[in-house]
Amino acid sequence: MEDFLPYLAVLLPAMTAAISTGAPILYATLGELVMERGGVLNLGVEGMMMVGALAAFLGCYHTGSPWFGLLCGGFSAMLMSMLHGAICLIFQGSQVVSGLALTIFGTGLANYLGTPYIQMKIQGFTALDVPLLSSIPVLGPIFFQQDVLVYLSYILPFLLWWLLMRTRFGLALRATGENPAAVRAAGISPGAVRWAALMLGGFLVGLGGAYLALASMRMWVDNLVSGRGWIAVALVIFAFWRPGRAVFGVYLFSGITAYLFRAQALGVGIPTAFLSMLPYLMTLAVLLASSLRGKDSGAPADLANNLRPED
Amino acid sequence: MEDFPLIRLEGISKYFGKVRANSHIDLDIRAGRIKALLGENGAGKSTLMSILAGRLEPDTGRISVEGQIRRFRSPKDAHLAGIGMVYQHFMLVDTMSVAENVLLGHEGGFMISPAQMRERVRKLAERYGLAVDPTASVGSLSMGERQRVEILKLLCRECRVLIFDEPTAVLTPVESEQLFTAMRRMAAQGKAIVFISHKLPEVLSVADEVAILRRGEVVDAFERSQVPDEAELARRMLGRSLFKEPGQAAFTGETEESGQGARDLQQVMSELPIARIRGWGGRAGRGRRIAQADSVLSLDGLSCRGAGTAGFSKVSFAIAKGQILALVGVAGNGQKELVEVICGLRRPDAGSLKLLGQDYREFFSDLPEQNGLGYIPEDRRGVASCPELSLVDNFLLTARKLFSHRGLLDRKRALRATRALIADHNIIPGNPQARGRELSGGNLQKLIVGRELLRNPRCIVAENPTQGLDVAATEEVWRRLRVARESSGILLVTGDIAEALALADYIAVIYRGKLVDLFSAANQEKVDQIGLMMAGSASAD
Amino acid sequence: MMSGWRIVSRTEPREWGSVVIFAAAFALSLLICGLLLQVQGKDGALGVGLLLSGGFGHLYSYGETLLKAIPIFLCSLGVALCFRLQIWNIGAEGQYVIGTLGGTWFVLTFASLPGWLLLPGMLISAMLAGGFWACVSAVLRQRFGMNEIISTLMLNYIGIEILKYLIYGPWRDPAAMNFPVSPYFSDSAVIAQIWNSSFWLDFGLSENIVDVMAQLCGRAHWGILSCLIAGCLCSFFLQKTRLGYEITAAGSNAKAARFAGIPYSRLVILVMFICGALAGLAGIQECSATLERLEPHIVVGYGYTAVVVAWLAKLRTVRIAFFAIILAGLRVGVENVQLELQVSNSFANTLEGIILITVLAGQFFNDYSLKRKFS
Amino acid sequence: MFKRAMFLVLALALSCSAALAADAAKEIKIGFVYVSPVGDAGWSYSHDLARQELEKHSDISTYYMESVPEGADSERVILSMARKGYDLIFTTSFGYMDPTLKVAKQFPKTAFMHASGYKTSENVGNYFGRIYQSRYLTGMVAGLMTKKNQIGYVAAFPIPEVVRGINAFTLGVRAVNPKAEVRVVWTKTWYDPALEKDAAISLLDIGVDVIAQHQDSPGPQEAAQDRGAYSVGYHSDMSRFAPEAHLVAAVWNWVPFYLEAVDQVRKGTWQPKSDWPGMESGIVDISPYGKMVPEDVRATVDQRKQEIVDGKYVVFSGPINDQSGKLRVEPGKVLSDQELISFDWFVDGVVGTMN
Repeated sequence: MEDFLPYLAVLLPAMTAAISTGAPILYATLGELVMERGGVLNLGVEGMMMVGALAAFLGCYHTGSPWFGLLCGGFSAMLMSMLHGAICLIFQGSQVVSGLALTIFGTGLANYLGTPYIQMKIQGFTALDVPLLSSIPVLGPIFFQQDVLVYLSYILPFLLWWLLMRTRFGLALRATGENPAAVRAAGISPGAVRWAALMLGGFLVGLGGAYLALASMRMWVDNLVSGRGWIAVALVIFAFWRPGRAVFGVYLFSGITAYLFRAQALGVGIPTAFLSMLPYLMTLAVLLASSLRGKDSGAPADLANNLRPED
Repeated sequence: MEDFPLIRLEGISKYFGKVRANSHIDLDIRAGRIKALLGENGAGKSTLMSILAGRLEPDTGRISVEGQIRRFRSPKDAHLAGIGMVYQHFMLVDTMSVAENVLLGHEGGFMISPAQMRERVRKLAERYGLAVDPTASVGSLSMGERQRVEILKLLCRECRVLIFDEPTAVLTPVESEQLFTAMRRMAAQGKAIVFISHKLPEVLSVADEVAILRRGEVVDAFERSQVPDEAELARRMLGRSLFKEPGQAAFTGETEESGQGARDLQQVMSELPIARIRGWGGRAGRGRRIAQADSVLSLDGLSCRGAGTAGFSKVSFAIAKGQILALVGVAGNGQKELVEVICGLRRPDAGSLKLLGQDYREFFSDLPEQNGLGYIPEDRRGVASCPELSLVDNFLLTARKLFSHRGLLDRKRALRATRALIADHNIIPGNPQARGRELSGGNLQKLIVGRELLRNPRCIVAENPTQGLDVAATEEVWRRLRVARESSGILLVTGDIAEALALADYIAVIYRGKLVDLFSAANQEKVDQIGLMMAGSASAD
Repeated sequence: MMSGWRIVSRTEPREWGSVVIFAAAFALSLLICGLLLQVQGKDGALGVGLLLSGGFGHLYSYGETLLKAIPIFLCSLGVALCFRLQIWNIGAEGQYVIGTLGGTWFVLTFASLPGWLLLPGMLISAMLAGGFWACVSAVLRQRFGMNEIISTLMLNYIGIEILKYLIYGPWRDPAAMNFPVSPYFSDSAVIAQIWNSSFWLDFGLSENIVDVMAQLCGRAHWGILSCLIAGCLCSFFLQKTRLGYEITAAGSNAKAARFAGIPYSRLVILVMFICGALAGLAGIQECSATLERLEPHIVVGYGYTAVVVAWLAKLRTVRIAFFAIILAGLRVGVENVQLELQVSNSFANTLEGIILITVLAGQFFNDYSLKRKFS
Repeated sequence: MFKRAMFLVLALALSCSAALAADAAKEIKIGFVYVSPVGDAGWSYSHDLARQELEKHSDISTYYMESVPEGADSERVILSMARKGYDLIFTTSFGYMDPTLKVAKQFPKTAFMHASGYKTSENVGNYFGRIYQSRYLTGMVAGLMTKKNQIGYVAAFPIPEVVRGINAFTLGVRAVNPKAEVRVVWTKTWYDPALEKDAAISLLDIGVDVIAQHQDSPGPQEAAQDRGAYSVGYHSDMSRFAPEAHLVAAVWNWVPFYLEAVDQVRKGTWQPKSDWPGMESGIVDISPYGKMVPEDVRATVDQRKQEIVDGKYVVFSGPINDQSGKLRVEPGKVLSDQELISFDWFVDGVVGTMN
């Protein structure tokens, strides 16, 4: 441990890796963020990502077009999300347990239907450098020698912010998360808004799953998501429901994980259990810090409450 | 135009389960006129207006706008027909700005620019003289300002019919006047105004037409000009006359101390183990030693910074047994914090607070179950009760310690006590297993008052105890308080001057967390200035 | 939402209707699963049959089902208590793990103690450990206003990492060839199985009765007793005691609780502690009764199942027992399907998910009824 | 009179047992318990290949259960297999050891075989293959092919089996390339393809040019392929995942072993024992070389392979130093099986920690 140079040296590759390993989580986090901003808590992200991943794989496998696969991923997860909607918005089921059910169901279904395809390869998205930007000394390799979906994930947060803050839909969405009664009184159906939020959010989550299948692995393997969905759920709370902070949270998380592997590879003498504990401890620490600074968590006031069907 | 009313309701009926809210109601609403809808709690005013505003669909009957029959499936349909409602509980998003709230749901392009929104709202506000800062977040506004936001929302949609549900409940006299002027201005510009109210004076002052509802039916409708004075209006409203001299109960009979319910209640309470230890009954002195002390509540230079709000500073007054002190002020001037401090829900920063002669730390360290402190909060549904729980459980909320022995809860007795209480206050529905949210505001308040007075508190804090209650319920609550005064001192926090005058021996006016003045209710020229004091223009002496 | 129909909240809940609804939803989900099997060219009807017979069909099914229901029930009981107070504790998993560690620590440190001390000591230290782990989230919530969903979730991960560290590090048993397992618990720390054949044989019971009973009880252990006790205590606590009432009231309206002088924070910490304690108890029992030592494999997601069960049961104790057994039975039964039809294990999750979804949606008809609109 | 009765009974008993024996001869039922899905290219897959071979025999019927969690659940699975009257049950993960023994006690007539453990009983044998021999050889290939003398090893869990593999691999590397180092990263997973791929990438980032792995997923192979590095497979020939990267793999071939076991059970000659066959029995081997492996390398490795098969060369023979350079095995000494089974230290040349 006496010379730190190698530990500094791996920072760059660690960041590069963080960007690409963070991308799927980023998609999922932003998706969940949209839904929760609309007042719907969806703990089914894990399952939705699984289904999205499988659909993306199948779409790409049968047509050979990764873009088609991407759409399949998005829309299949949107369907899952609408199932959640059916349970919570129509049948008044608990959002918490419905989400858990969705996770169990989605994971199971994807693995079940995917069994015949295990470890078949596809021509997914591969890294392509952005002409000029990629040649920027330090940042180039980190940010601009990635695949297309990563570049999309750069734009997405800004798009989302614009949607939430600068459009009529965003206005209604935020209001629905805070006070559906006010929205209904304003002549908008909060139910409809929540459906929209679920569909949009679901689609994004699906893209997250699709990324794992199309860009990370470029083949089908079961349990592809293995816990990343849950990380996304946690990160939304971590992000205080703001897209900007979500980006920060995602890259912080994936950055730590990526760096720890490299530290291990360099032979750092700390038990790996502690290293792998670190991201979770960090999450808690950051939350603690912000709550100590008396920050309001910014949770939507009506999160996880169902709309009463009568009146 | 004249032959066609802007809105015509014909044979509207609405049932909730077996409960009849409206039956065969006919009503005309004309442009340029202000119509007052008068009636007791549960008379069906709010239901009727919710139907008109499209929140509820009638079981039978039809609504026609300028002659064509319309069916409102949602508030949106009503909006399209130009009908909007200012609800009693504001339909605002606290975390968003005024401009955002106003433009929420307003038709327009997909994109929005904050700058334009602000500009629009500012113009609108100027046009109708409803001053409010478009950039402020609603959570930081006073009740009066919030109401203006609500009105702006409707005006922004070019509503032709504006419905106000008890608009003055939360306003200062000054703000109320401003509201009335705004109403008249809007009427003058051809809008139709409907407003629901209990307060006879304001009905007389602002309305052009009056319609009276009782038990879901329109029992009377007439021109304002036809009623000379309040007494007459009250007679028409209640079908019986109402005396307004403070100090003496209006109606007796249906609820008396000697009623069967009351006796049952005494019976149950006297059986409680705790009663055996301390002896039940209002007879002061049988309880804890401190019950001897004559000073019930005394504040000296008490200060507390509120969370987010201003809080209050250097408040001093004292209440002795047998006195009622009315703390008059507009909502949000520090009363809430003051009450919370007095009731031990919040720690003061400075000054001394004595309850029943004890320092508050000592007092709250072991709170006497009987002959101690009684608190009647303003927010019945949000704070004083659990809407989802049964009446028994709601009854137990503060009485639970009386009915528990060595940590075990005696539900049987609690049930009997609740039954008795319900009978004593003739609360409807009478089923003790009914859920809290099934009760109307008035009945819920009866339950709460009964529950709080049950322990014969020596110190009572009542926050706007009659807000939103009809005249009968109001009189009932007042009567109970007057009876309670015999054995205790009462701090009455209210925004309603009439209430203060009806009950209080002393009146203190609070503004921006400071006591503006403290004087005897008999002091006439001070009394006349209360309105001004509440609005901050303090009389310097 | 549904034009032409009006959704009306039921004033009085269904009694037997709810059973019918559950049965219908259950049947529907089984139908769907049958179809799913057909998709992969298996006999759906047969599959469903195998599923049910596997879980509830044979004599020996019950013992197994019960065995699996024990931890689910205990965790769910605690979780339900938290939910009653509107505390979204999804950390039963981590509390289960840490509880197990606490118990194991006691057993490994005081292995020499006599049985009548060792066993209770193990259980108690497990409950304390689990309880304190839960209290971390409770304190974070009450003191720093940190959202309990995220803190419990994070603490789940952290707890599991701690387990890994201990089992791969300090607690690794050299006698076990350095495999990641703790030393065996001393016999007095092992929770016995309910049916002790040899004892009853000596007692003079006839061969075949003993055999039948042995099949019936299977591996079910005395932990079942703790379930009964915990269940009874819990419902008594909620219905008969003042604290129980305060929890219900505070859960129904926190503001009212504050107004009524109910010590909300203390209640939060209390319920979280109880939940953690129960989860810990579940963990150590699973560990001591079935594995007889600490292995990394004690973590199988009972904590999350508990959340689902608590919700399906609407937080009612008896229903929790019912659903715990149902879910356990399904998990046992689905193995039968896998074995006989040779389907992949992911079928188990799919099945469970579908059942949850249908039952959840079905509960709608318990609380609401559809009425035709007339105009 | 009494005697006759006795004879009768005896005769009955005999005929019954004879009948039973006949049944057994007719068809033999075999159960397999896998810890992971058979679809993966890993451990369970290698067993399932053998199972499918057995299934081809008309008189053998096989059943398997995949992804059986170790611990309490596995006992139930084994139990239900035993209840269904299978004659021979293979439990193929370390975590199944105690459950297998427990169940075996209740079903003395059934034969159980537990892989990768160390306990036996009246009707439980344990077995494993000396895969470390293959590891050693693949290590030699890696050592000869690396240019940067930095080799990455993506390892699952720090248990003796994995440690043994790493050590053998490293000895192989050092045998042909004393300057080379083997860097170990623990994933604490048997099967999380994306994560294991990331782990491999992180090794590549710090400058290794050959990736070896001990997981069931092809994730690390993928990584090597993407980065144009070399990779060494495990369990089965993984070349299909990384055609350009895959140098060679240490592979299992359970078929002969399982056939023999079944045969013994059929004949009734099966005996529970600790069986740890090596390369000579063909149970472990190395896959065909990748096309990028030059002739001379193949030659040296093949030669050493032959020595191992002939028993002329023993992998863990002294002198062996550990990481700290301390001499652990005297020259001329070899590590006993006991020591191999409970390996908990790294040989010299490994960079990494034990947990």
